Amino acid sequence: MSEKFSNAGSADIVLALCAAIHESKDYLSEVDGAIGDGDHGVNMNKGFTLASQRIDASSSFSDALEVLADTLVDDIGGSMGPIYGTFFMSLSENLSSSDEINAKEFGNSLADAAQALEDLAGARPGDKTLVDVAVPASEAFQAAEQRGDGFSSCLSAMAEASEAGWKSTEGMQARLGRAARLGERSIGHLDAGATSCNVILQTMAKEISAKLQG
Amino acid sequence: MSEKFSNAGSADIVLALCAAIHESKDYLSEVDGAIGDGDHGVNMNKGFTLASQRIDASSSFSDALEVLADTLVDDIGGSMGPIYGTFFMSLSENLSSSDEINAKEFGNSLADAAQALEDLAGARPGDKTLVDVAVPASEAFQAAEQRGDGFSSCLSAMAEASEAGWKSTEGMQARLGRAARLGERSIGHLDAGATSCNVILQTMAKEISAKLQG
Amino acid sequence: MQRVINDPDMLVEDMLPGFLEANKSLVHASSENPRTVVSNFVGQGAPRVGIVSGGGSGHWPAFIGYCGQNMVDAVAVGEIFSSPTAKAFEQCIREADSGKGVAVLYGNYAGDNMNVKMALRRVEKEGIHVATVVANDDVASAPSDQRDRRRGVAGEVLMWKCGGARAAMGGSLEEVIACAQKAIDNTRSIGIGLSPCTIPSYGKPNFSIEPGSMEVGIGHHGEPGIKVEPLKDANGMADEMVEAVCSDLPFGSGDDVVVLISGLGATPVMEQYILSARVFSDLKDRGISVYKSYVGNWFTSLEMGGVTLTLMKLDDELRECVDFSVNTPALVQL
Amino acid sequence: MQRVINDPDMLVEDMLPGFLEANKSLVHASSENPRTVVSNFVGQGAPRVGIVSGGGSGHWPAFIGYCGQNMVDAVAVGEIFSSPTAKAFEQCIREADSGKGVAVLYGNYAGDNMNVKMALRRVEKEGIHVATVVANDDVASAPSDQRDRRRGVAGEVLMWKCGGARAAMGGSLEEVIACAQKAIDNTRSIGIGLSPCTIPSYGKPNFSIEPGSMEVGIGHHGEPGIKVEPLKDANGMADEMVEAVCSDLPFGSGDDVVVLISGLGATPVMEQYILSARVFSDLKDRGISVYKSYVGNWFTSLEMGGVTLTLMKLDDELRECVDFSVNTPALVQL
Ligand SMILES: Nc1ncnc2c1ncn2[C@@H]1O[C@H](COP(=O)(O)OP(=O)(O)O)[C@@H](O)[C@H]1O
Ligand SMILES: Nc1ncnc2c1ncn2[C@@H]1O[C@H](COP(=O)(O)OP(=O)(O)O)[C@@H](O)[C@H]1O
Ligand SMILES: [Mg+2]
Ligand SMILES: [Mg+2]
Ligand SMILES: [Mg+2]
Ligand SMILES: [Mg+2]
Repeated sequence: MSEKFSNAGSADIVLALCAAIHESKDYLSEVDGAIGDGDHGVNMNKGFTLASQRIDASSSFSDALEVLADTLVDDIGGSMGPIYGTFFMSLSENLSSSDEINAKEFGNSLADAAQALEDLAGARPGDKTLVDVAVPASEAFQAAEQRGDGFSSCLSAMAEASEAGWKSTEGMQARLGRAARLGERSIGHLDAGATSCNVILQTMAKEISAKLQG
Repeated sequence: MSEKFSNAGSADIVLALCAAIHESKDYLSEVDGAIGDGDHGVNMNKGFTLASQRIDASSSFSDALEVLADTLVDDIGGSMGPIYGTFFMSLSENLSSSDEINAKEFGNSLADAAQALEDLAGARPGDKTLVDVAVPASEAFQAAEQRGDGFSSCLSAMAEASEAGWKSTEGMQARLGRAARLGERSIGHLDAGATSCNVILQTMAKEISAKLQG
Repeated sequence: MQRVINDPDMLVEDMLPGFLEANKSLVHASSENPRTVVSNFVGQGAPRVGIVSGGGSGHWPAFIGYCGQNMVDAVAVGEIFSSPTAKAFEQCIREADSGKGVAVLYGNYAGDNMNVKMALRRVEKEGIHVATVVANDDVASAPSDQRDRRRGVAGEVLMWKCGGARAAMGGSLEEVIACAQKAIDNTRSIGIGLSPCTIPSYGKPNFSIEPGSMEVGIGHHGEPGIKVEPLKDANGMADEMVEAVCSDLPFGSGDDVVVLISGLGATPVMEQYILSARVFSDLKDRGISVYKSYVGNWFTSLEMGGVTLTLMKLDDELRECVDFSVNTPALVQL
Repeated sequence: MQRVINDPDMLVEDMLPGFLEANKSLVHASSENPRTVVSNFVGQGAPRVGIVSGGGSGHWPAFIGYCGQNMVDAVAVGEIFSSPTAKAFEQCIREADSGKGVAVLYGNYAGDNMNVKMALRRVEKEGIHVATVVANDDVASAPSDQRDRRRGVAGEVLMWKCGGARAAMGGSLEEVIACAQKAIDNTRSIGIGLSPCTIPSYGKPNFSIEPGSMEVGIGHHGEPGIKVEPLKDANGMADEMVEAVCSDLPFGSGDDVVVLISGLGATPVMEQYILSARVFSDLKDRGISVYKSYVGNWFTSLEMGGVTLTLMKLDDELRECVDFSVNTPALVQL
């Protein structure tokens, strides 16, 4: 079990994110349909599929993240373009100088990315958005890392917190985005952005773990 | 059994036509709906109801017919306004100089009215329109009159021919009006205008017969 | 269909006051007949030939939306899908007349034919000079050797545009009539229906189109078309419409045309632009150049789903007329 | 719903060529970004402040229909109901700039806010002067003490009209921004939804309205309103909308207003005029005079059923701006 993975050649992690979004397309739209406008799957899939076509499979993790971020910002629009674009851009920028990525670096980068996302979107935990996944997941990773857990356990902690954050949105009343207009009627439904964010973080955890396993 | 009825004071015949159209409103629209645009009952009812409000119940048959004709031409429009307006106007003009109306006068007036209608509409028997009721009904009346039948039997002959003419439209292919566009698909449905024309002529026969009896 | 109405039998009565108030700088109702809408520009400037039209309601912006400067001077307003009264047409003719005669430019429907005929009979007794042009641009409504049986559809807009312009240029009644007649003779249209409409007073659709199918050649009251086919995509519809229109009158390579694409009511304008894109490329492939185009809801049928395509072949006179400025509630052109 | 489309995921790609060809005398696409539509009038005459807007597609004629002379100079085009990219906004700003700065006038939606913010960050590095006004005229989207949370709806049309006019009159960036801000501050809107719409790529309605009921305060992507009520007649709807709008900002006796009534897509214009008739009489009863009105499909939501009412209170500057001539695909005013 390794405690780091090589940045170079790890574009496949990002390609796996793209594939996971592609597979969740209909489910994401369905979740968005309950209290939003039903296009979250379409929006996400368009961006991630386009990015997957542009990503050089032999490139580095951080370069692939940059291509994904640029594609989202430049070609997708919506809310998800700037939000996920900023998130992945921040991750990419933080990791681009590393040849090998360890838990500490990854955790710091993740925390920065979650912060950039919060700043741009003006969303806070509890608003019933993808922030309710990204923030607790990044915090759980860092907490595990700080108590000395290995990279792989940190990833498990992240994945668990991501899942819990995702599920927690069901009980929340939306305060931002289209669903906010529903007021109390938004309670009892999962949030779409939280759903896609969880798909992304679960896939990320699985893929990096696999790399650490060798 | 009288062989004539008084023109003066016979506005009630025309009011009965108005009432009969009012009662058939939904049925007329339904018939029109099958191969037309479903508004025949509405069109007819609007005109006849308006006329009934304008007709002085104590006025003469020919004056009441004139009010009906003017209302149809001036306030209804569509195809039915000018067609029935011309029909009733012709009847009214022919009868206005008579104090007492006998079978010969009525028959001649009816024939003129049917002719005026044909001329304006450019419709011939067999086109699947109200001409398929008005023309045979008027012919049957005149034939009966010419073979010496009494007024009342002439009216019965007219009513019978009207009914037969109406039913005959079911087997026809429309050559005029909206239904013409259906071609063969118009076969198997009654014509709306023929239906209202039959309602009018049946009512006319019944009301005049009652006057002759009374 | 959930509607914004009061009494389903009073749509026209309830709609006119809103229309008149919103467009009071352009039009007013005749003081003699509330169903006669008159352009405020009548009587301004030199006397000119009056342009009259009219028809059933439910086709917004036809007919009242085209009443105004340099287009139609007076419009007779009928019930939903039903010809206006002879009396309304009569009053239109009187209002539009400024001594140079009146051109009545209307569509080929039995009711309109009869009511216009009765109106003409009466106003001619008053000494007003009147002549008519009857639009018959719908290629689907009768074979090409029976053009007098064809219905008038969205091509009427171009007939009014050209007739109105020719009158504004100072043309005589004969010239205006000749120009409007040429406009409609050079014009062909076809519609495709995708879903029916309901006359509110009747309350149910008066025809049906099976989901998954489309009716080619539908009339704008739902008159059945020439064939029912499996639903095509926008490109397939465009190809079929262009072929139907171009093969009727030989619009051919080197011709200049005006393209008018209209929704029938329920079809969003965005979709009409999807259709337009292919129509433009089909015409280009045929060597036909598009001089000007109008895409939008120019002649509708309540909330019917579908689209119509109209082409008008231009010569110098018609080109000048098409370019002429107009100011009406529905069409403003600089 | 039966549609005139090719690929449901490619509506915007398929629609733009038709739109651009049909309106080529007024607009073109930026050579740098196909999702940036630019007025042909940019760069003509003296340099002036550029006006930029943009938003999701599906709202025809918003947003591209208002691109042209004296209104919006460049429009960023998003996917259906989805904000355009930051890149498209950026390019709009570059295209619209003629050295006097650019006013970005858009609606208050999370995506638009973020994409405009990212675009600003980038173009400001290039030395372009940019300022924004964020429309928030929908009274139903948040209480009046939280106006910054309110959505922009059909009132945006009046914001563009006024901002564009002020720029055409030669106003500085500060003056244009102040005028557009005043326009939207003086404007209140509300919508009533009668039936849902379907994003074709999703394929089913993303909300539902029970037949027999109506949703008061609906947003133009179907965002839920403030209450669901039994369906009222047109007069009842008008009374409720006038009350909601007038009680939010004290439009009061003696005020001059512009009225803008729009259908949401599926509601025929005839029905909008039925509503208008009562709106006009309600305003009269309140002593409010209607200086000008626009009734039609000015800001739609695909094929959603329903209507919106917008009032803008006028002062001398706004009156002059409203009267200013414009020439765009959707709105031509002499
Ligand atoms: N202001 C915001 N900040 C963060 N996330 C947001 C915000 N607004 C919306 N979201 C997220 O976006 C998701 C919806 O995304 P999507 O459906 O793709 O875009 P849209 O709402 O424009 O249709 C919501 O479920 C929510 O998680
Ligand atoms: N040219 C015509 N001549 C005589 N009758 C006609 C003609 N066209 C239509 N009709 C009659 O009109 C009837 C339909 O009338 P109505 O529904 O009131 O008018 P519309 O067809 O305008 O909706 C038809 O059933 C037919 O009998
Ligand atoms: Mg969504
Ligand atoms: Mg009918
Ligand atoms: Mg009818
Ligand atoms: Mg969306």
